[in-house]
Amino acid sequence: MIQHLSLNIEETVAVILFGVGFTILLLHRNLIKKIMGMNIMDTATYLFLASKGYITGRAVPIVVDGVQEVSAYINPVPSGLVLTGIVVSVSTTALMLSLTIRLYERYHSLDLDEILILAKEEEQT
Amino acid sequence: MRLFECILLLCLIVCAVSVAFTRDLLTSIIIFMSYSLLMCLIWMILQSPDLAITEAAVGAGVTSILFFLTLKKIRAIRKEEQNEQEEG
Amino acid sequence: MSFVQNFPFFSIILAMFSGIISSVLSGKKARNLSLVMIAVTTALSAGTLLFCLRTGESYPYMMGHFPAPWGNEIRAGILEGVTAVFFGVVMFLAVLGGLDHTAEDVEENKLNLFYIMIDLMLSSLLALVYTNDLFTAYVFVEINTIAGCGLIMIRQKGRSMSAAIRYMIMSQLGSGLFLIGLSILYDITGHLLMSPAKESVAALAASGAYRIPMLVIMAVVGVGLAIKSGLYPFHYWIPDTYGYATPTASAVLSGLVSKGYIFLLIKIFYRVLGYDNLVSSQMVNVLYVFGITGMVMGSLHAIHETDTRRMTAYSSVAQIGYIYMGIGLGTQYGMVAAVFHIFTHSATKALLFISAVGLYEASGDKKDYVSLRGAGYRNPLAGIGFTVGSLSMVGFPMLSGFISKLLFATSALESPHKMLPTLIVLAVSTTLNAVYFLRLVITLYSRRRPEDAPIPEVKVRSSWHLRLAILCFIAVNLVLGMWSQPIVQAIADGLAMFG
Amino acid sequence: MSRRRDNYETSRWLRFKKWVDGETDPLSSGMDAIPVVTEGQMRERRKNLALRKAYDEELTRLSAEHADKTEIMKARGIRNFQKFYKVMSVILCLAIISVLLWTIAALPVTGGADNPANNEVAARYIEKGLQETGAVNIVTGMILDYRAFDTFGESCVLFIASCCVLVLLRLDADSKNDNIKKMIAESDDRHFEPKDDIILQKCACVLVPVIMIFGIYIVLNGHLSPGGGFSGGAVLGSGLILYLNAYGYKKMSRLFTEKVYRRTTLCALTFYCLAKSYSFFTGANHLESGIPTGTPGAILSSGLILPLNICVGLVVACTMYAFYTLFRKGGM
Repeated sequence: MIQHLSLNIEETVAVILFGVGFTILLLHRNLIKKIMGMNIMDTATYLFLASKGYITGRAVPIVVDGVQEVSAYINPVPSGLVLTGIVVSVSTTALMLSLTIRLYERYHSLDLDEILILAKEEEQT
Repeated sequence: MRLFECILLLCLIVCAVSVAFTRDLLTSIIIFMSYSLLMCLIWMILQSPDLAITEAAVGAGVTSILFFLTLKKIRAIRKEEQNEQEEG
Repeated sequence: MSFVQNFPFFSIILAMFSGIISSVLSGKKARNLSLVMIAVTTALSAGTLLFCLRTGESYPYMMGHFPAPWGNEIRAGILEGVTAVFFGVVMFLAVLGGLDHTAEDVEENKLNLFYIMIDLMLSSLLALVYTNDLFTAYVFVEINTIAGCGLIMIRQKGRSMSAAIRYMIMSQLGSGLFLIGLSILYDITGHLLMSPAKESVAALAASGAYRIPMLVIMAVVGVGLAIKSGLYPFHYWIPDTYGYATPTASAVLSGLVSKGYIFLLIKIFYRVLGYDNLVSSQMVNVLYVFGITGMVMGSLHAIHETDTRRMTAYSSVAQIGYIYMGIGLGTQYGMVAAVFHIFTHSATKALLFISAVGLYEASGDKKDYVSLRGAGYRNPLAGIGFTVGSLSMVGFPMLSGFISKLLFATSALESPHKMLPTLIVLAVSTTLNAVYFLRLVITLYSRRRPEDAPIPEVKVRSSWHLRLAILCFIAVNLVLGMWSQPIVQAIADGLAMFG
Repeated sequence: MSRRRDNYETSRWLRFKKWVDGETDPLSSGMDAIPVVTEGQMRERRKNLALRKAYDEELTRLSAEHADKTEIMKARGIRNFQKFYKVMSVILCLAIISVLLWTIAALPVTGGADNPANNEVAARYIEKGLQETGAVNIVTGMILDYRAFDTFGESCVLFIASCCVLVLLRLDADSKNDNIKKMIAESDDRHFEPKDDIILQKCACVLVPVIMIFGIYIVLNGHLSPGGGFSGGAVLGSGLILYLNAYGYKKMSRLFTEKVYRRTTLCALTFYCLAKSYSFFTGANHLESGIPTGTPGAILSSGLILPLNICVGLVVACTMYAFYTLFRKGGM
C-alpha cells in the first residue's frame, strides 16, 4: 500500500489536504479560518482531479505544429473541469466573507458558536 | 523534477496545517496566499498552464484581496467600538 | 425530432434568462416577470410530460453539436416531467402566497435581487431534474446552494444571517464530498455522462475490479447529498434555516431545495451506480438506518419546540427520514413510495408554511403557541389550510400523507428483513406526528383566555394571493390523496425508464 | 366511586393540558417564562464575552509561564470543551484521510497512459478538437464548445454570488433609514489611510496599463494560448482595483459606476445566453449552425469561442471590481 501511495503522491497529498480542509471547515470556530478551510478543501479536490489528467512525459494540450496525436498531449478534460470549479469556489468564498462582515458588524465576534448564542439571545428580546 | 514536485507538495501540507494552527489571522491569510502560489507551481508541473494562470490571478490575487479586505473591515469595526467605549 | 422535445431545454434557459434580465428591472417588474416565467416553465414541463406519456419512452437531448460521450446532454422522461411540473406548481404557489411578506421583509430596492434568486433557483432545480451529466449536476447544485443561501439571508435579521452561514458551511461540506466522489468516479470510469458511466460501472462490477473505490464513491456521494438535504444526523442547520427565513423562502427551501438533492441522489443511484450494486453493497441499509432514526428523532425534537415555525422545520427532518427510509428499503416499490413522498412532503410542507403566514397575520406576528390560540377563528381560511396540512402530515385518509404512508407500509411488506422495524417506526412516527400537529390544531381552535396578551379580536382577511395560494395547495393535496393511482403509475413507469 | 384526587395541580392531565395550550414544555419541566433580555443586557453580555476572552488570553499566557497549567485548565470548563473540540477535529481528520488513502491505494497509478480516464472522450477532443471547434487550446475548446452548458452554469454561479454580495453589502444612499446613512458615513474607510500617496500613484501609472494590456491579451488569446475569459477577467479586475487604490473613488467614478457595471454584466450575459441557446438549439435539432470556425491559429477564428471569452472576461472583471468596492464601502 505504501509503495502504491508513493507512486500516487499527488493524490496522497490531495487527500491529506482534503482531510485537513474538511476538518477546519467543520470544527474550527473562527469564521475566517473556516472559509480558508473551505478553500483548502476545494483546491485539494482540484489537485486530485487535475492529477488524474496528467500523463508522464506528455505536453500541454495546446496543438503545436499541427500535431494531433493522442500520444502527444495530456488529458484535457480534468483541466476544464477544474477551471469551472475554481470559479465556483471563488464565488462561494466571496459570499461567505461578506456574510462574515455583516455578522461581525452585528455581533462583534468571529466565533460561530458565540454568534449563534448572541443571535438566539437577540431573538428573545 | 520529481524531487522538486515532492518538496512543493510537502510545503503545501505544511502550509495547510499551519493555517489551521496559526493564531494571528493576518499571518494565516498570508500563509494561505503562499499556499495558492505553491498550488500554481504544481499546476505548471502537471502541464496545465490554464489552471496555473487562473490560480495565480484568482487564488493568490482576488481571493487574498478579499480576505485582506474582510480583515481590514473587521479591524475598523473593532477600532470604532473601542473609540465609543473610551468616549462612553 | 419534434419541436416539443426542445421544451426541457427551453424551460431551463428561460428561467436563467429571466434571472439575468431581472438584474436591471425594478422590484415589481421582476416579480411579475418571475411569476409569468414560472407559469410558462410549468406549461413547458407539462408539454414534455404529455409527449413522454404519449411516446412512452425517455429521450436524450444534446446540449450542443456533439453526441453522448463528448458533449453535455439532458434527458427527459416521465418521472422527470412529473417532477418538473410539480416543482413548478409548488414554486408558483409559494411565490404567490408569500408576496406581501416578501415585500415587507426585503428592502425595496433589493426586491429584484430576491426574484433573481427565485428564477435561478428554479432553473437549477430543473437542471438537476433533467441533467444527464454528473459535472453539470455539480455546477447546478452549487447554484442551488448559493441561491438558497441568498433566499435565507435576504431577510437581514441577525438570526437569519447566522442561519445562512451555517447552511452555507454544511452545504460546502456536502459539495466537497460530492465533488471528491465524482473525481474518483471519473478516475475509474473516464466518463462524466451518466449513461456511458453506467456501462463502465456495470463492466467494473461484473469484473470485480475497483471494489473499494466503488464502495467509497457510493458512501461519499450518498453522505454528501444527505448532508445537503438534511438527513437526521446532519440536520443541525435545518430549524434555523426554515424557521427564520421569509415565508416564500421557507416554503421553497423546505419543499423544493432538499427534494432537488434527493431526486439527484435517486438519479445517480439508478443511472450511474446501479441500484443492484447498492443493494448488494449494503449501502442502502446505512441510509435505511439513518432514515428511521431521523423519523423518530425529528418528531421528538418537534414536540420540544414552542415556536411553530421551528416545529414545522423539525417535522421536515422527520419527513426527510421517511424518504431515505423508502430509498433504503431496497425494493422497487420502496423507491416508488419514496418518490411519491417527495411530492407529498413538498406540497404539504409548503402549504403549512404558507398558511401559517395567515395565522401569524391574525396574531400580531407572534409565532408561539400562546399567541396563536384562537387564530383559526380569526383567519378561517388559513386555519383550514393549516389543519389540512397537519392532517395530511399525520396521515388522514383522503389526503396525500395517507397515500404515502400506505405505500411505505405495503412496500415494507415486500422486504422480509426490514418489515417489522419499518412498520413499528411508521406507527411510532405517525403517533408522534399526531401529537405535535394535532396539539397545534387544537390550540388554533380553542377559545382565548382573559389572561392572554391582548390581540384585537377581529377577523383578518388575507390578501387575495395568499388565499388563492392556500386554496390551490389544498387542492393539490386532495388531488394527490384521491387520484393517486395515475401518479403512482407514472412514477413506477418513470423509474423503469431510469434504469 | 372513584377516589378523590387532591393533587390535581401536579396531575398528568393538567400537565398535558398545559402543554396542549402551549404553556409548558413537556420535556424540560420547570421552564415557564422566557427570560427577557434588554438591549442594555445584550451589551453587558457582549462585554462579558469580551472580558472572558481577555481572561482566557491571560490564562493562556499565565499557563505558558507556569509549569502546572493543568490545574488552571481544569478550573475552566470551557477550556475542556475546546480541548474536546481539538481532539475531535484531529480524530475526524485522521479518519477521513485514512479512508481516502485506503481508496486511492486501489486507484490506477498517476501518469499512466492506459488509465481508464484516458479513453475515447479525451482522444476525440485531442484528435478532432481543432477541426470541430477551431480552437488551438484544446481545454478552451472543450469548456466553451463540447461542454458549454457547464460553463454557462459556471458564469451563472458567479452572477448569483455577486447578487448575494449586493444584497448583503450594498448600502443605498437614497435610503430613508438614518441608521443606514450613518453606516455609509462610517464605512468609508479611506479616512484612515493616507490619500494621494505619490509613490503608489507613480507605480500605478506604470503598472496599470501593463496589467490591463496583459489581461486583454489573455482574454483575446484564450483560444490560442493558455488563459481565457476567466483568468483574463480576473487580471483586468485586479488592474481596476489597483487604479482605484491609487487614485480614489472620485476618479474611478468617471470611468466605472454601478450603472456601467449593471449594463456590462447584463449585455455580456445576455449575449452569452442567446449565443449558447442558438448553438444548443441548432445542435440538438441537427441543423447547421452556420458559424465559421476560421483558420486555426488566427486571432479571428474558432467561431463563438472568442466572443464568449470576451463576454466572460467582461463579466468577471466587473464582478471582481464590484466585490472589491462592495467589501470596501458598500457601493460603487
